[in-house]
Amino acid sequence: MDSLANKRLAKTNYTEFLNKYGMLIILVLLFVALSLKIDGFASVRNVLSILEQVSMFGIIAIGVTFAIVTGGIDLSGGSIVALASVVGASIVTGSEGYGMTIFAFGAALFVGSVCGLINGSITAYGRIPPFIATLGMMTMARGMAQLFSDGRPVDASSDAFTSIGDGTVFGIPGLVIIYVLVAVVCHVMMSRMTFGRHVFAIGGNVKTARICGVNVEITLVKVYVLAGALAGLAGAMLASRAYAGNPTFGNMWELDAIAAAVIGGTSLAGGVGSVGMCIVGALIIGVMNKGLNMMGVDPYWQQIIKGMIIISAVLLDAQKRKKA
Amino acid sequence: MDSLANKRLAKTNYTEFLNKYGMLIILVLLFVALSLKIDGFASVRNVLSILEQVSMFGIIAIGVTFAIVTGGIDLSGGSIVALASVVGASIVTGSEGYGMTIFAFGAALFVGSVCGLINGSITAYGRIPPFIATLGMMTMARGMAQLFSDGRPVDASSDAFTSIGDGTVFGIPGLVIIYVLVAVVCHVMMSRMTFGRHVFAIGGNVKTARICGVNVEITLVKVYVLAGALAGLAGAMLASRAYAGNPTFGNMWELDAIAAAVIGGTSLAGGVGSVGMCIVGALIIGVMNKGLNMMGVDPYWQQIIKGMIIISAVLLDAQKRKKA
Amino acid sequence: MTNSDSILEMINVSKTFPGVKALDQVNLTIRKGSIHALMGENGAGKSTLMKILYGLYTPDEGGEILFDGQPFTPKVPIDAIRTGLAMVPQEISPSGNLSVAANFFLGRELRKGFLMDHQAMNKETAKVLDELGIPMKVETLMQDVSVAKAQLLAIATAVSYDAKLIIMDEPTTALTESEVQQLYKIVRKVQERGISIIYISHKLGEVFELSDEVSVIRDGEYIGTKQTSDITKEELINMMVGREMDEMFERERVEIGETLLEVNNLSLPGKFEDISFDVKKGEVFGIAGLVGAGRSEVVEAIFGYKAAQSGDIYLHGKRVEIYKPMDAIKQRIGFVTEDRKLTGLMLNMSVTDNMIMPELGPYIQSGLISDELASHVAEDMKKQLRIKTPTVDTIIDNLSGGNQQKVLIARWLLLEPEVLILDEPTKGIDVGAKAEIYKLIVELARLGKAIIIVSSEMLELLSLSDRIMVMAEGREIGIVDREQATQEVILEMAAGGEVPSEQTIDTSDLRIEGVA
Amino acid sequence: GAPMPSFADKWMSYLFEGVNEFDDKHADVEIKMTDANEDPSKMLNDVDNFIDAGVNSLLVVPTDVAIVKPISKKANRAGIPLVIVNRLPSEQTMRKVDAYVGSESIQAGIIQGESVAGMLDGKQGNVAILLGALGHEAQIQRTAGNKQVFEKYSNIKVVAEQEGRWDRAKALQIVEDLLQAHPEINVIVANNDEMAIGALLAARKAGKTDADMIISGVDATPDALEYLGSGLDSTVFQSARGQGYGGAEIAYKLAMGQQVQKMNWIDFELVAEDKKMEYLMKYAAKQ
Ligand SMILES: Nc1ncnc2c1ncn2[C@@H]1O[C@H](COP(=O)(O)OP(=O)(O)OP(=O)(O)O)[C@@H](O)[C@H]1O
Ligand SMILES: Nc1ncnc2c1ncn2[C@@H]1O[C@H](COP(=O)(O)OP(=O)(O)OP(=O)(O)O)[C@@H](O)[C@H]1O
Ligand SMILES: [Mg+2]
Ligand SMILES: [Mg+2]
Repeated sequence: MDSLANKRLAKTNYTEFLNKYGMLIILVLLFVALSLKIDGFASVRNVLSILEQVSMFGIIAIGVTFAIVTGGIDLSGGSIVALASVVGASIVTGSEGYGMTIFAFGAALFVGSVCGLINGSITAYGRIPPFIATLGMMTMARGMAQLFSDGRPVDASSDAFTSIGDGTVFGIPGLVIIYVLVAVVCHVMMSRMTFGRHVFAIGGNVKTARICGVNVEITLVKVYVLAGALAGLAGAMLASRAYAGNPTFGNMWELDAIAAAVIGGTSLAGGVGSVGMCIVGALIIGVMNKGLNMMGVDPYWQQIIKGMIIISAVLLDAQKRKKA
Repeated sequence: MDSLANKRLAKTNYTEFLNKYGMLIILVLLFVALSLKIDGFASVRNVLSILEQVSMFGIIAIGVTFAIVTGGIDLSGGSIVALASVVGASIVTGSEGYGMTIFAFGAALFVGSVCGLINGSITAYGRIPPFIATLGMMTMARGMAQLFSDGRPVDASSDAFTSIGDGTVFGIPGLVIIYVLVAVVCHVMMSRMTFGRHVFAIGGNVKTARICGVNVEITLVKVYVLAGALAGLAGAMLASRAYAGNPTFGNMWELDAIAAAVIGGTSLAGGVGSVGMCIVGALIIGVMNKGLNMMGVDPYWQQIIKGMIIISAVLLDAQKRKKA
Repeated sequence: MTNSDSILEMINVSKTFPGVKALDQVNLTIRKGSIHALMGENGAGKSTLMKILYGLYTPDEGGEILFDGQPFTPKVPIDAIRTGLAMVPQEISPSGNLSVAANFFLGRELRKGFLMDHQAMNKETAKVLDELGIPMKVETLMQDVSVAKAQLLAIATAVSYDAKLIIMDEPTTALTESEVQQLYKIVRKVQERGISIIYISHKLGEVFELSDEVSVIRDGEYIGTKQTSDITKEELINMMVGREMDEMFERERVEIGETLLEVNNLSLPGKFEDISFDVKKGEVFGIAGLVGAGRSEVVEAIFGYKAAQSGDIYLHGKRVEIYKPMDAIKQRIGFVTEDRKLTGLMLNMSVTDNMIMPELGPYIQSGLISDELASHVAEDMKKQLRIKTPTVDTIIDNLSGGNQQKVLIARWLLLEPEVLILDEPTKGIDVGAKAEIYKLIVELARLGKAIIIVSSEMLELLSLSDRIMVMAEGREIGIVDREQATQEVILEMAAGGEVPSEQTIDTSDLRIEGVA
Repeated sequence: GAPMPSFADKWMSYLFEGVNEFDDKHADVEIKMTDANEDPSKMLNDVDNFIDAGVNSLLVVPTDVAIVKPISKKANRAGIPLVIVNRLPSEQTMRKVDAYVGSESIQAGIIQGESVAGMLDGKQGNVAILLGALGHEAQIQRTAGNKQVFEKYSNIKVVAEQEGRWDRAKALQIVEDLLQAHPEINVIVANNDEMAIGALLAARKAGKTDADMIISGVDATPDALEYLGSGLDSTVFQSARGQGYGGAEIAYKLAMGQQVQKMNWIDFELVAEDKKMEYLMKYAAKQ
């Protein structure tokens, strides 16, 4: 009887472990497999480079995770990146010094937040599905980016500004540092702050949340503002990395971001998700991209393989849980 | 008492009417407004032209509506269009006669169905969210289209084949006739056949559906096969209209299709939707595109205005219902 | 006219939904420190009235609400909470991925600086639960908590608000007898603190046990308020239904024929083991047991919803293979599940669509479903079961809980089943409707159908069943015949407790409740 | 390593062929290409990846000219020679680039504009311009070239500009709408051939004959050549193969440490109906 209970406990722990870390295992396996195949894949330099490449859409994915946990979605991230990048670049171009750089990042965040505010207000107060609200914003923000930049790339040549995308601190690229900072802050927000709690409650059951006195509307607005601000930040980061803002930036990033969140285990039905797993999801995509490129896989095949890996990862994860 | 009852009845009818036909009213208003602004907008020729332009993504939207009603989604439509268009074009190129044309359409439908079968099986049996399954397919089908065509347009010059996109029957363009046929068949399937009822049941409550004896898995597979086949058909139609297949075709159409479905009143939560309203949704998008183009609105502004119209339409609809 | 004696006064409150006048000029006064029962048939408007108080619905113009002598117009639940109102809603659905403590503190989380104070919240939750005698680990995820515990938690949560008035909307539908007793204790404890309680229930026993006053609404209209001590059960039923009715249902007996369904050694390890019984034509077969005894699992297995691992099922003496619900439906087995929301309703579909789903064949004319025919049939059912709905095309979500249940029963009646399984068929159903459902069951029996009823209501089982199988912890304890299974015999078996109370049958600690 | 902007672009596919041809002809060369999907950020990732993979030289067709700057920085830092193909970066940036192969996009627009002006021969021209995906360098430069020419002629008026996203189907739809709204349009200038073909299909649909309309594209793709004379009036040839092959050759030389010329111009050529066969043969010869 006792041993039975123990076995059961062990099984529960095992299941829980797979549930929680299944995707992490898949990430590790993927990384190991690629390291065996490709020389120098398992180097610090390469890992940092993956992190750097992931950082921008990874940050968007964190914002999207919040939206998905409430049971919503945010499709406007990629377009906000474009808008924020041209706004940020136009502020900084030709200037020197960190003042303008900070101003440019601030402006990018601001622009993103405003887009998010619109998304959130329409969703929360207008009661229209976030899919549509953010789809509309996706089109609008892209249009505004083009309008603002007259459809052309905007030069962002300012040493201070580009040093953020180029520079390193103790060997760690600036963008990676920003990513880590954002992740930590958002993780705390999601798991340790009232706001995060309410985000989960809304996704779990919005009626119950309301009855418990959660201000559903304001929380939703905050979520979309956060998602927008993070996309804006990603836009500024990209501009600093690419030495320019461009209205074509961020094309389809929203889908990559959503994929990262869902691969990480965020449920599109809402109520389930975490920043940590969203990072794992983003890394799976990043490692895969890097590996396929370094192996020199034919780009047509790359897309096919990418699609298959995404599906297999989620499938494997689902299967594992079912069995356990 | 009696008059009160009458009043109540009247109010119910009014609300129900708005509920059902709110979007239709918005479509009519939009059309009237544009007709006043643009000479020749309210002509048979123009209406047919709108219908023709709408027909292809409108057909995809019908398939997507089925998927959304089950509580799922289909993001792969646009890529399947690309794949089917190059496959269809490659079959027909250089050939004459209707035999090859029919074969090409059949092949396009078949390719689409196979993609849909994969989507459906993964979703139904693998239990992974359709968002991810079809996102993966979106990437894969596009890759396959490029692989198949070596990234180039495939000429589809066959008079028989292109006559379908070019020709008219009693003045009605061939594509419009296909659209109408598909709509009628799908409408009957959805509203008058067991399959359709099961689709609604799954979206309404999948557990209940199962208890009521619905074979959930097979129904889901059928839904995605249907959606894939319709996207394949749209691909063949586009190839016949454009005299070529192209792996770049159908870019972002999936989003337009989903927007059409949702604007038409299909609920992303599942269980609610209709083919008729999906057509209304598609027409709102079509009328808007046509109007903006004919007015020669600056392309940057077009995107902004499009986003705003989509949001306003859904917002207006939501508001009207709330008030009533 | 403010009455310093009353905590809440509702004057001429009305609420109109599209097509329904849910409340019509209702007046209700709740005295300070009293337990006030609110009764009425399904769809009478009880929940609607409470939702207005909680800011979930806006009442029509013209009415007035006074809380503690002050005008009270809550727009959102927070307003109500701040004013001193707390509610246990009728259908609780907590956030499954949050812990017990998180649900407990939802909307009023404790903080330390910017961060939530998990420790303090856990401690505080544990303290409150402990005080109220609810054994629960505060860090368990809500999805792993049973419905009964969740219900108790909701009550504990409401109590822990610093409220002057607590509304409990059918708090006992998911509870067993022992937990009901616990609830009584909690309610009385709360009353001692001078807090008023509005207690909504369909169970007369509870009302007489607990309340000081009882108000009745019928069809959205206020009927009256009485001191509970001044009124008899019969009078109360009369007020509710508007006609004379017996509390106990006396069923007529029908002829019992040959064996129709036979279950042999049905097992699903971990859930139930070696269940064997048979049901004859015209027989009503009851299954009794505690919540969690595995009764639902057994009937789910018979229906093929969760297939059994071993064992055989025979119909008309022939072995049948049932792996999925479709197999059962083909054998004309019907199944009213116990959880309306989870496995019963398709919430955003019409009443008609909800009814006809299991078998669409009869509505197909020349290959297509005829909506007219379906509506027609649904209309008949609506009349037959007295389902209160504006039309059969109404979205089922807008029906009151009891009426939703009737639609679900109608669903399986339409299948014209040989065997009908009903799992808690009268959960949340009013006295009048219950009697109607009982009549229907007997009518089906007369037609030679076999009926299986799983129920936690002892009176229901006793008055309906020809035989009762008792289960505990997934095992079959025994089958009791009708002759022995009168209330008295079972009470005797259970060593002479009173109704309502807990009895013990056999050596197991099986308890059967008997609340009317 | 050769990061490429888009594999979905037809013209580019001929450029790739040029690159591959060089690859095939030289046993000691291995060229890997990647697809940035017109996403500059993706292109930067690809560059990083190639540098990490230790390539000997970089052959880049940038998604836009602004992106060359960070690419050059990365290449310089890693000490890898960098060859830019097709899209000309600013002078300042060019200082950090080892070689350029290609042509000035604006030239294509100018040649195209002049050919239209020539065909109009003083008649009134009402022009619709079909733009490629907004923000792409070819879209910007070609359109600028067109406008430069049209401004000089008083008989030419630009009536409409719309975004055809390089796409035949999209262009088809737009031109349908434009011809409905502005029946006076008699000239359509497209940023690429695919859109020009879409335009001519739409014109046919609208019942316009070849004589009514002047339609001009850029690229001289085989498809376009087929239509030349039967609707399409002119296109501009930019030797994709030449650029690809030339670029690869220079990158190879650089990797070998040889000296190369910094600016390598490959000129545009106007293709009208008279040269149709000549160009078709060019493609046929290489099959
Ligand atoms: N959101 C709504 N829209 C339309 N009608 C509604 C809505 N909510 C409730 N109703 C109607 O209002 C009436 C009163 O419903 P209510 O839920 O208050 O009944 P109840 O007395 O609580 O019944 P029960 O005992 O079954 O819970 C019913 O006829 C119901 O159909
Ligand atoms: N989803 C689940 N996950 C884990 N355990 C479950 C689940 N559902 C039921 N159980 C457990 O299975 C056992 C049998 O439950 P079941 O619902 O069949 O009991 P029951 O006798 O029908 O009680 P009730 O009157 O509540 O329906 C119980 O121990 C219960 O806790
Ligand atoms: Mg109620
Ligand atoms: Mg049960």
